[in-house]
Amino acid sequence: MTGTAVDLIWLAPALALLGFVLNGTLALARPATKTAVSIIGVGVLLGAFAIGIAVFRSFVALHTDAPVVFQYWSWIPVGSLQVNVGFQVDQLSTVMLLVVTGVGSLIHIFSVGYMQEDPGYARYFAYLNLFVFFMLLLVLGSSFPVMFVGWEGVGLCSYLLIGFWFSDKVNADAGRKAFIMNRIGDFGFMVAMFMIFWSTGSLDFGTVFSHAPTAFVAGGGAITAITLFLFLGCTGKSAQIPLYTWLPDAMAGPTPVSALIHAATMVTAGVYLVARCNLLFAMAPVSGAVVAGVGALTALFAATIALKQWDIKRVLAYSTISQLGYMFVAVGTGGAAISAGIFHLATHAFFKALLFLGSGSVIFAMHRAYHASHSHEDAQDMRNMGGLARHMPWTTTLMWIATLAIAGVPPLSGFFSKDEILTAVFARGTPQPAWLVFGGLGLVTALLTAFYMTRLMLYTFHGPNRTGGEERRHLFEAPWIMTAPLLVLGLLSLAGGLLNVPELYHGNAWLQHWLEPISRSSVALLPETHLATGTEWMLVGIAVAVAAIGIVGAWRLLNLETIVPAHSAPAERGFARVLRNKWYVDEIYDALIVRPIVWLSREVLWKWIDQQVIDGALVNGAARGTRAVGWANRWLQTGQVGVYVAVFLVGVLLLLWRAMS
Amino acid sequence: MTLTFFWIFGVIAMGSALLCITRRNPVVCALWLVVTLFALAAMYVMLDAQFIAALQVLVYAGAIMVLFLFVIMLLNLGRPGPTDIKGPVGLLLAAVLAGTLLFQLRVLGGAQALPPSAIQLPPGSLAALQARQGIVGAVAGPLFETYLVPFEIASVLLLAAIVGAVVLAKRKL
Amino acid sequence: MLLSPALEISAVLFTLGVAGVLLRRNTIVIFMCVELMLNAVNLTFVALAQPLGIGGQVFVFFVMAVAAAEAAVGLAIILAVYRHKQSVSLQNMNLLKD
Amino acid sequence: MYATWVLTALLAWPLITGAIVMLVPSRMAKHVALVASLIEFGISVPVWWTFIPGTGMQLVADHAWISAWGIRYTVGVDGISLFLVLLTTFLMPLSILGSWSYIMKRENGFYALLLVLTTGMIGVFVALDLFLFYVMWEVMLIPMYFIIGVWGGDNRLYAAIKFFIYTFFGSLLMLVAILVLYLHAGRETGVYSFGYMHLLSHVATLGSIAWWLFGAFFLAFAIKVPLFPLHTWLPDAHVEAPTAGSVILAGILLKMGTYGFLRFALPFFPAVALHQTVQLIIVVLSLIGIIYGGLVAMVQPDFKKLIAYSSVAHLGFVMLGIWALTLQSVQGALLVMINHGISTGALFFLVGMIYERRHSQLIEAYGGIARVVPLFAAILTVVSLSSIALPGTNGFVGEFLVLLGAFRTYPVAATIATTGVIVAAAYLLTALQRVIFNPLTSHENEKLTDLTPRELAVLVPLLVCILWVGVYPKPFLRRMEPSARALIQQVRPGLVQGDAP
Repeated sequence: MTGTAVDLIWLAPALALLGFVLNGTLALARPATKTAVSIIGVGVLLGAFAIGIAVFRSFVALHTDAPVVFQYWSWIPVGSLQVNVGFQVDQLSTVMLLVVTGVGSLIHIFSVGYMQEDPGYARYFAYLNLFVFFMLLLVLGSSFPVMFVGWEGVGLCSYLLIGFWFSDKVNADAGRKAFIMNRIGDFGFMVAMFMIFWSTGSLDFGTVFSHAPTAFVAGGGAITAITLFLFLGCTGKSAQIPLYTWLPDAMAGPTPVSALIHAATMVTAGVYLVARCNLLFAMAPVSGAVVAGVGALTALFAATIALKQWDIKRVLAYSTISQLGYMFVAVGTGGAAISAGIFHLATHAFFKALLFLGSGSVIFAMHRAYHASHSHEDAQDMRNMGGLARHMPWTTTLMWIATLAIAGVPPLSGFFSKDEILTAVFARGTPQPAWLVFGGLGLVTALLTAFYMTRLMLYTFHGPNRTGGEERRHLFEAPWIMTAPLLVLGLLSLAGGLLNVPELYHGNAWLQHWLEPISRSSVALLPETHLATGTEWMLVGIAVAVAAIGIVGAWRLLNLETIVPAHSAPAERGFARVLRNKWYVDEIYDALIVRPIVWLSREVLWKWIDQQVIDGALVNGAARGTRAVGWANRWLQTGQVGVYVAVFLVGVLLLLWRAMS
Repeated sequence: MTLTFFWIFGVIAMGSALLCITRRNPVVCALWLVVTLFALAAMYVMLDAQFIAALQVLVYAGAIMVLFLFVIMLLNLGRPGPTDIKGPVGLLLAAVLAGTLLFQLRVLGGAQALPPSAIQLPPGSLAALQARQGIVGAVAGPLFETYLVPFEIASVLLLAAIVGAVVLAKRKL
Repeated sequence: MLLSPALEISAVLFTLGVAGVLLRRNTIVIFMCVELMLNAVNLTFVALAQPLGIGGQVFVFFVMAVAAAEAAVGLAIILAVYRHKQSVSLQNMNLLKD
Repeated sequence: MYATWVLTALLAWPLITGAIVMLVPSRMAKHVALVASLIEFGISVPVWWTFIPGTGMQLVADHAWISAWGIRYTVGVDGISLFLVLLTTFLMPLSILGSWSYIMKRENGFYALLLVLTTGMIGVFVALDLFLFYVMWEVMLIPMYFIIGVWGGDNRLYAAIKFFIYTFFGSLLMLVAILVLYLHAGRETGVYSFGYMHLLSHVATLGSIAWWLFGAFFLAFAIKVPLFPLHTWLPDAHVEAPTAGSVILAGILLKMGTYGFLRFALPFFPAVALHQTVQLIIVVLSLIGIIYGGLVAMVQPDFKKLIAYSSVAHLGFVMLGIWALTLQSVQGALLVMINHGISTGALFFLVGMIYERRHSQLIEAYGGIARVVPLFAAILTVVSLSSIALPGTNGFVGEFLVLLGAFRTYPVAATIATTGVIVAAAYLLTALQRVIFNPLTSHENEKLTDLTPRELAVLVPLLVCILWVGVYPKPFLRRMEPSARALIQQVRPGLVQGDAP
């Protein structure tokens, strides 16, 4: 208890939960309600955001480095395991709190317009509120188990929202795939929790981190195993190699969901986790390298796939995976780079949410147009779009801002955050050359990012229009309730860099200083790194050049006149086809893992072991054996009473015989 | 003197019993059995059981055997059936088993099977009892005192048997 | 003393009854053989009543009651069976088989 | 006062009312049975407060029964059996209410058997005299046999006989073992008694015969659990049993196996149970149960069979938790037992309810029905999530404790068992998707009606429990802890792993 607004922290998730309960009840009882649902759904989020701001301000005013921990009730008390339901307010969680409730509010508002016509309106908002509840639990939880509640809870909401239009098998499949992939990650999280508990005797963040230096040998097997298992959890939740394949499929959900869950908040939970446990990762250099390496590889790999996707949301999905990879490179680097990762997390939340919502506007418009002409073309395929800038000027402008931001064009937000990461990574390259490779991969990714994002913008908004003439007359800008959040996000994408203007530009690097208490203990464990100012400027130059090459290259190389609508487009050939088919990773997983397991389960375990060996040979075999013995003894039962009498008499005689002797 | 008569009746009983089990015709069998029962009644008299002897004649030789004959005649089984007696194998089996049984009974029922003389009543005490209480009274005494409950149960049993016999034998109730 | 001869005779009569049961197929005759066995036992009871007290005779009384009941029910069963099968031969009574 | 008669009342009341149910007109049977079971539940509720968390048996009643053989009527509860008794009384009214329109023939008999079954089940959990325990063990077997065999599905006789013979096979061996224990303790002391404490205090001198006795107990309980490879009666029994039968079978009967291990097999034969080889065998079998049960569940076409195999997996967790013998794992195992009763019970109710409407329990008969029956779909989703141990629901707390505790004793096994959560998600979510999501293809499903108030009355108490145990399990854990600690100390004297310093 601090006696300030910080104490109100519990209200934020409680409001979201209240929204879920009310909207959920409405969804079951009066599915047609819309106004009340909108008011509740958006209202609780705005309320949570307001609380977030109040908490943040009060926390700043406290001027404390130590986290403020609230314990509400004893959840799982068994022996030495004492898990409380508690929240932790510190520098990291407040930033996450603001990002989640702020971006969440905007996306809720956008959804009011986007989902207006949907029959599952109330259900949608119920899920969305529930998601925010779990997300807040995730970022505010003061112990691993509480965080895990949020961790799995957001996965659940993701599952429900991806399969929101469940009448389509593809959507339902995608939801299930997301959940199961996430569960693979959760397996890692759980095992890591067990190891942490038995090593440090607690699962509270505070206790674990204060005991960690004594409980573990830095660089030892235990801490490495723990961090690797934790990172397995992250690869599931944050869609990294090898568990990333669910995220592109997750685009089956409504677009605002993709913006909120699959771009801005949930998928960054892994980054948050690594940042939260930065001390542990700092104690396990191998794990740090693995995190950074996997992040760098994922960033590049996903970017290559994004090059050849036609579905506007899939491009953004792979872009998200790629950017998440960036963040992992940062948090894997550890130390001060944590703040770079969180910085990129925040700016990415702004511009990627903007991109998704913008694409949502586009899809919304395309849908209405196709609806008006009773066409069944794919409203998300960029080959069917083109020249939309004339019809949707606001959306076009705002999405260009986001595109330039993600490409890293100065002075937009993405430039600062990306540059910060690259600087930190290259700085680590001096003591550990592996990081030079990661940085290089990051630069290549930056080039590809600029390229495919420009490609997306060009195909969607520029060039000749490829919708039919009938549809063209129905293409309009989305209503203000959808464009207004876009505007706010556009502003944030433009100016988000102000959060953390590095000292290089004589900024005050506010976020970096703000997050210092979080990473303080791990900085000491990491090698000293320093980059000369000249080198830093050179890096900035290279990054800007790379972005420029990407954008200009796309402008020059892509021929907008030769694109044909999706239904008549020829199949790709050669390497393009491999990229188009996502390196066939889904197919490989299916052939190597899914199918063998299903086959093993059905044919071997069930039909053979269970039904034939155990049930057939052993159980029913015993029954058959008994019956055979009975059959063999049947001749004794002649049914002739005379024989029975004789046998009976023999028995009597035998008894008498015994009596005689 | 008594012993001689006892043996005479014993031989009659055994002989007619043998005839009873070997005659083909059921009516003949039944009549030979009646002879056995009469001979037994005579032996009961010599064993100081005059009342039982009377019952034997009345109940067994009279009632029960008449019942048998009735049934035989009712079912018209007065002629010997072709398969009524088993063949040589059956005969052999019966002879062997019965012979063994007889041997065992004789061994078991020999002198050592008799109650020790210490608990035996002095000879003639039964007759003395009958003289004191009367022939019927000597049996009735314990029957209605010591064995009252079994006696009642026996009556219930007979009642049940009557009902059961009626139910079974009647074509339609 | 008549005890020993009575027991001898009783044993023979009982054995004859058993032999009869084994030898015959006619259920009525088998029944009669059972009665013969009962009587053989009765003889033992009566004979042993002399040295051991009047209780033996009382027992014979009960045996007779049971025999009467048995005869009534047994013969009724035979009647019922005959009505069903038109035979009283044991050979035909093999429903116990499967 | 209440403490002395409550357990006896819990045992006698269902028997008495069972007899009454046989006598009333058949349209009244279910009403009478429901009221009887509610009263039974009412009798049992104060136990929650009367029970004082602590070691030793409470609410004990002890009377001579067959004194010639030292058989006594001794009943009592501790933190281990308390919740199983309450679970039984809690599930019975729900089962009766859930059979309301499912059972259409010979209603008197059905409800009377359910009540007799209650006596048997509670008897197993409270008996502190091994003879009484054995009698109750058989008492609960017979009604279940008839419930499956008379009111079951098409292949009910096969399933009922399989269930009966499987269980009976084990329980007879157990009887022999009980008699050996009885004679052994009798020879040692001259006092012949079946009393639990009496027998327990003389097991140390058993010598090598303990191996045989443990084997007999193990077989009896392992069949009931069921432990792989003794599990094949379960899918058949579940598929054929009527809803109430499945609920009770999964909810309570399976717990008797694990309860038996906790109450008898472990404390009686600690040396055998903790022998390296035995540990290895049981842990491996539990793991096989977890993974194998899950994988086989994944490919089941029949929803009830799927749940049955998922039970094999859940009970695998319980066995692992018991054998790990840490404070967390044992309490987790106890909690999983309760959770499984609640969640799987609810799942069977739901399947039963949809079966009543559509007369099929094949998964492929459904699809997309969330649009037609949203309430049903919502509840099925919540229950499924609880079954796959989503945090915030009851399932998580139990499995988390088991795995966390087991990690101390068997790190590798616990890690492998943790993959069970992945498999669980795979099979249950796949089934969920194929039932309530996907396109609505069948015309018959378009006319399905949503849950009635009566059906909600069955499900809502279960949902409340799911969330209660998920969010605030402390009242449960607090009552279990002393007994769990005592058990562990008895089996493995010394420091209890995972205890607070």
